[in-house]
Amino acid sequence: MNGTLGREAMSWAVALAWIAAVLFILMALVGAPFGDALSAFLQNAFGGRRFSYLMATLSRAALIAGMAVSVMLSFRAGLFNIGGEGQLVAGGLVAALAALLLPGPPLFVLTASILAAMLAGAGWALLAGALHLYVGVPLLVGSLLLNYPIRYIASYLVAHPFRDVQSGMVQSHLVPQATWLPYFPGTRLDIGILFIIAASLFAIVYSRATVHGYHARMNGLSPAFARTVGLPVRKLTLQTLAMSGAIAGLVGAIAVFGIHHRYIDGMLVQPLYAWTGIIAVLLVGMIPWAVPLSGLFFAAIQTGAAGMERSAGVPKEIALVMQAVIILFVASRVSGALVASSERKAGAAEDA
Amino acid sequence: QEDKLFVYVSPDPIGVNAFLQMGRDGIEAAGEEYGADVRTYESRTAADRLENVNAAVNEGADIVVLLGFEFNDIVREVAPTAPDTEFLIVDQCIEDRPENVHCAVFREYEASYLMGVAAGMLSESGKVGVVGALDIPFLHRYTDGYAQGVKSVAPETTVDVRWVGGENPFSDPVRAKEQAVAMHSAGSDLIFTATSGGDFGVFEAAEERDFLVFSVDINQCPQAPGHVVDVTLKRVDNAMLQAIGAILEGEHAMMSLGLAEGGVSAMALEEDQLADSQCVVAEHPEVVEKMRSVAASIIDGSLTLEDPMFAQ
Amino acid sequence: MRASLSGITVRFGALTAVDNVSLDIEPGEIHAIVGENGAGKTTLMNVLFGLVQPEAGAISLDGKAMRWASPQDAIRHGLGMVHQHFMLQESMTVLENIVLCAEPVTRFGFIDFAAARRRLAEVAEEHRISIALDRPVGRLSVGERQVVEVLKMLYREAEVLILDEPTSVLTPLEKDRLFATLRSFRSAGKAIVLITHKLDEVMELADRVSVMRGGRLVRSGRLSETSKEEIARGIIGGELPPARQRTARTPGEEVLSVCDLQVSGRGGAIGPLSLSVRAGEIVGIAGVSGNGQAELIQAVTGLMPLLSGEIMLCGRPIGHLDVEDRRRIGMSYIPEDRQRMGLALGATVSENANAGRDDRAAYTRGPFLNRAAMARFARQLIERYRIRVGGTSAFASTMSGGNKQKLVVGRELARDTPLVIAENPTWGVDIGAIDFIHGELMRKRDEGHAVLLVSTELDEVLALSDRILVMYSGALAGEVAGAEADRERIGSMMTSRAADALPEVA
Amino acid sequence: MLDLLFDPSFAASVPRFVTPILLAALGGALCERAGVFNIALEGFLLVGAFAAVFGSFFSGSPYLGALAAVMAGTAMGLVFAEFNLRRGGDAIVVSIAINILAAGLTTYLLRAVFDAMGAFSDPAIAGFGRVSIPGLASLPLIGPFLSGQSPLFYLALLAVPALSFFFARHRLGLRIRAAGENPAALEAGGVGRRRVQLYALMGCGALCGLGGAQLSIANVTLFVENMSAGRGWIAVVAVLLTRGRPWPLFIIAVIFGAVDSLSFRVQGLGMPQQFTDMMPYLATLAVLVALSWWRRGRTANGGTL
Ligand SMILES: Nc1ncnc2c1ncn2[C@@H]1O[C@H](COP(=O)(O)OP(=O)(O)OP(=O)(O)O)[C@@H](O)[C@H]1O
Ligand SMILES: Nc1ncnc2c1ncn2[C@@H]1O[C@H](COP(=O)(O)OP(=O)(O)OP(=O)(O)O)[C@@H](O)[C@H]1O
Ligand SMILES: [Mg+2]
Ligand SMILES: [Mg+2]
Repeated sequence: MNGTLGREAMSWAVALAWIAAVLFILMALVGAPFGDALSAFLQNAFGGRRFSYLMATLSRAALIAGMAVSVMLSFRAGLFNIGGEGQLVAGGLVAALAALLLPGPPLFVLTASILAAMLAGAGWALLAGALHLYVGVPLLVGSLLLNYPIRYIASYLVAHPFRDVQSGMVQSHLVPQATWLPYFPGTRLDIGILFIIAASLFAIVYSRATVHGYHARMNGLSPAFARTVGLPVRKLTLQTLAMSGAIAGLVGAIAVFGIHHRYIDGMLVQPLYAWTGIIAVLLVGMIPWAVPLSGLFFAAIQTGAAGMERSAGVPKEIALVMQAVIILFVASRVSGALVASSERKAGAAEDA
Repeated sequence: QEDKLFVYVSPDPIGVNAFLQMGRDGIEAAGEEYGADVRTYESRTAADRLENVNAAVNEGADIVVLLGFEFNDIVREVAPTAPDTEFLIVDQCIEDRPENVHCAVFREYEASYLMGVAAGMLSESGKVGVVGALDIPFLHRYTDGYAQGVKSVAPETTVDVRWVGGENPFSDPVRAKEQAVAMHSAGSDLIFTATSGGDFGVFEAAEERDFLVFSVDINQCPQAPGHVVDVTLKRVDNAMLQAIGAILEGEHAMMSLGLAEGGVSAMALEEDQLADSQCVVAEHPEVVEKMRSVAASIIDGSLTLEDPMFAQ
Repeated sequence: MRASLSGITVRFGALTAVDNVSLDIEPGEIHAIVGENGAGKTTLMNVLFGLVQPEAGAISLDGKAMRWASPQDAIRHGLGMVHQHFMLQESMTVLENIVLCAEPVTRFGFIDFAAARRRLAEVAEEHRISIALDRPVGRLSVGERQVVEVLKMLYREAEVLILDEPTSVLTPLEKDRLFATLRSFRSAGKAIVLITHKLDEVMELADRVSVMRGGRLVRSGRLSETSKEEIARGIIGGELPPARQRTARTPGEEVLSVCDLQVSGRGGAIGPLSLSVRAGEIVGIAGVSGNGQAELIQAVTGLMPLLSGEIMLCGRPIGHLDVEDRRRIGMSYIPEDRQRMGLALGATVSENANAGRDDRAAYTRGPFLNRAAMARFARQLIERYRIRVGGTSAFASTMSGGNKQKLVVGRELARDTPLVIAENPTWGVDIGAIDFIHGELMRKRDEGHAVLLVSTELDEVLALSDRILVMYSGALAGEVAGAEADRERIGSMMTSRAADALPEVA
Repeated sequence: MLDLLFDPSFAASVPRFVTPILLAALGGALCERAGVFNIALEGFLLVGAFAAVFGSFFSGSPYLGALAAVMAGTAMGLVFAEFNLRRGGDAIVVSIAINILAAGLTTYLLRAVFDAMGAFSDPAIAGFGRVSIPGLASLPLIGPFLSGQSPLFYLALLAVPALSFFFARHRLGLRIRAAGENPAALEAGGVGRRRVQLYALMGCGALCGLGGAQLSIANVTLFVENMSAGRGWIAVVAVLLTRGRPWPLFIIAVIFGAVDSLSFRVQGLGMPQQFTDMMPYLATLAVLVALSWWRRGRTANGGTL
């Protein structure tokens, strides 16, 4: 027992040494001091005056973890839904438009818009599910392809009919200020992260302790088995996709009400929230409780790297390379990822 | 160690974007001039921009220079909470500015209008084109300004407006080139390109298929000698230097820079540089003449142009 | 070539799968290895073939010590293995499958298929095997696939042949053909290892027999020096239970009735066919696999849509219902393919045991799972069916085949439904477990349940059924009462015409 | 209207769109068939594009540029193999990391080697000229599409039947298919799955490298940051769609290229850019739906035969 633990620790150490070596070489090439860069990295991921950088990390982590949780629900059910980006955009777009169009008291508008966003996300996921179940377009392909139309539809809507003309940008008008999510007192972190924590708790409990989650996972492990023992496979598929899409939609709504207060073209696509969510899930082999932490890890890497670029004079391309190297070495260290890929293989075969 | 800190936050990666590069030149010149440390933070996404501005405030910047219209919301949010920091937005302004927010905007459409005038005069096919990176309001300052210029001298000439689009609109020379080729095939003999990283592709198309182009921001005529008629010039560095000076004097600066202020220009208007510019327009004195006279009437106010950015 | 194993020990974690086993495999002999599920037979052979590295022990060929880094080494030295689960590429043709990993190539690595055909023609001629080389394996019957596996070994000129339970999926006719081939190999001087659970086959074919139990070799010797009873005692480690007495019983009302059923099958439509199963009887369906049994069962269980006809369960039409509803009305199903349909191998024993239960309240609390109740139920099954497994939270993938089967049978029979459908329920299961599963099915019948048994194992159908239906080419070829049935008659009903159903296999 | 769509440059432009996608997708097909879930084609293409400019700039020959691209692409394949096959990292995670790595590394090298930011254009970069093959132009209908393209286009065209033949008749092709379909059987035959997958990844890298070369030294002669601009993802979609079969892949790549090229022309008719950008994806979905209906119709008929 001790032996395996020791070996595990050893191989982690080796991986970390590798990462350090690669980064050291890259930094030596541009003459940036390694130590400064490292401390800048940590400082910018977690520090700052009144922890302002930590707040930035948390704000980013909320969105990444939210997407990771959304993806996890699908993946655990064997549904290779990589259309999180489209569902996120659908949610963000609908949240902004609903808040602009709905009359009524702010709390009502906020609640209704968030619900509408979740519905939109769920709807977009269900579209991929319906293509998969009823038309025979494999989920993997269908969900990926559906990312593009919604992105351009959103872009068109905020570029033409709903454009904030005064701003000169491709963006919608600001949503009413009364609907903005408040900041935690004394910080610049909005309370959107509470929604994500709630969604994560829901997902953890759902995956580990509910009958529906159990059935969905059986379906994910072996669809043929699930069919044979009489689980409602289609219903499970659609319900799981809807849940997954609804959480993505929620993340979109939080980006709107918490951070940008409007829909800006590209605001949900360019930061690669959905893709980062996918790697966050795969990194920890879909273990539910670890998924939000993995999201936090990636957020820290990204804010840290951005900060390192700002303050240690390490050019941004090094920051990119650094991110890639860390992901490569860490990902290959995590054994759970193997499980993930074999499950995916089974899922992909089922798509045939 | 200097006692002041200026931070320049770009809205996008600087890369080859001449406009953003000039911003960096400007901040460096200002740092030199006024004895300040300067830093440049590049952003990639909407979230990065917010983070970078917060970081600048957090690092105790005295002046934060924001280039581009992408920063309006952010400034509106952050400026009131950071009374010790002055914000300078270049290229855009917000309403009801707080005391610590300053602006410098350009009227690029005036220069683009001049390109249009030249195109209208030089076109033989009766059809000219313009390609922008992405159909966003800001780029209409180029495309619409150009189109208006064309119409002013050749009402019959049609203007083909197209966009690069795709996954990476601001640096996709392959699509930009393809778009230029398509427009040329559809009959346009002069094409104005405002495609950022895609401009190279348009120049290549011009050389291969032998047509004429206009471009933006800095003198790009040497990129494709004999094919670039003229370029619009945008003096971001000057503007920044002036505005920072004004802020340091305690002004609540709001500058609008067009042809009259020397904020924008065209090679044809630069008498001392035109001859060595390698721009095709130098071989057409009558065009240069006309452009200068139109410019003069814009400067003296007898010709007023509307900002196309706010057109629906 | 003579292969020797000496002092082989293999451990998986705390479990000693093979415990200090020494064995000689002589050329010109067929050496049968028998033993309970999980006795370590497969593991031992995997060691010989280089798939598993032993913790201790040595391998030698013709007296020369060998070490395998991978099966490639073993293959190069003349070993060949037919694995229990086919190692074939379904989308490839027979020829491609045979040459794969031993391709004859021309200059740039392109495969010389013509040369391969010539070689195969010789081999096939020598051992009188033939098969259409250009058909995709995915469209072959299991018997034909077995032929492909055997040809693969021959093509590689294997001198030591290992066959892990090769007959468990074969029809009598196919089995006879395989045995003829194996005899021909024996006369050609090859050394052959045959793992099987069927003692009749051992008696029929083997020259030498080794018995394993709990990882140890309990006895090994010439077949002529032992008897069937003695081998059986060795396997079980005690006395065989007495043969079961069938109690006479008048069947009750109709539980399942199938009327003019038509479904689409692989080679065309199946049916129309009609049958009924009454309470308190076992109806056996015999037939060569691939004659529509699978489609029939899938239609009845709801896994496949009907083209036409109606199915009644407990007096209710169920043709339009989904699997869940049919099961709730009163149907349990032991599927043939336990790896894919019977179990989710990546889930735990407990999760597998509780899937598809109707008495939801017993293992849930509202929308939540009651993990303790689930484990309790799984533990009951483990005890009752004597399943050898690490515990309720072990993964299903770590169980041996026989134990997997017991788990499926246990789960389905625990549901206590009026109708039980069992498809090859003792596939690959040891004699102790076979007896146990048969006993359970009989008990169900005696308790008044209706049992529909589909088996390619004629002996099994004969031993259990009150009535026997024979399927051929998508239709019922005849019906025989269980008491009057005799092997020859049914065998000829399903095989005489079956021969022309498989024209490719000579 | 129609003549506006089908102006003469349309025919000539389709192959330019098709070639990089097709080459990348053929590379992806190798991986797909070998059971490697490689969605890093975007990164492979980008590295190829950079290496092509690098090679061409220093050697003055587009062919050596293409060779450099092949080598760089192969190297990326090796990196993928190291982390996915040897260290056991999840293929998607490795893919995404490699895409990021490619973006970072090319930009960094652009700065380090050429001292250029964002883009590098120089007369010393030798581009592929157009090859005219006698007789090709006069072919009816397809003539205008085929004539006067870069050599890489003809290479890509040849690669389609070549890959098809490779899968059917070559030892490695057969093993690649086995590695993708039933790797356990391959292992039981004594051939390591990983080794086969490694070769597939190297081949994929090489083909993507050529695709990148088409982008940077055939379609244009310059390098711009991120100039693959999503084409690798389109190739990924094409591969998933066709499960890595060369001929269907060719058809999908042509549809993609043609619709993409067409979408430029449609912009000329005044359709908003967002909608023209959507066209290739919608066209693909439409093809998919049609295909599945056609398949369903066929099996329904087959069932009653
Ligand atoms: N890779 C493994 N990891 C853990 N346990 C294993 C592994 N392989 C085999 N076992 C265990 O070792 C024991 C021997 O297995 P083996 O497959 O050799 O039995 P067998 O005699 O072939 O049984 P069967 O008749 O069911 O085929 C079983 O208890 C099995 O669960
Ligand atoms: N990687 C593994 N991890 C855990 N258990 C394994 C592994 N590989 C094989 N086993 C187990 O080892 C045993 C030997 O596998 P084998 O191929 O003989 O199948 P089997 O289950 O014994 O089939 P059957 O009983 O039908 O012959 C099985 O119990 C199998 O589940
Ligand atoms: Mg076994
Ligand atoms: Mg076995």
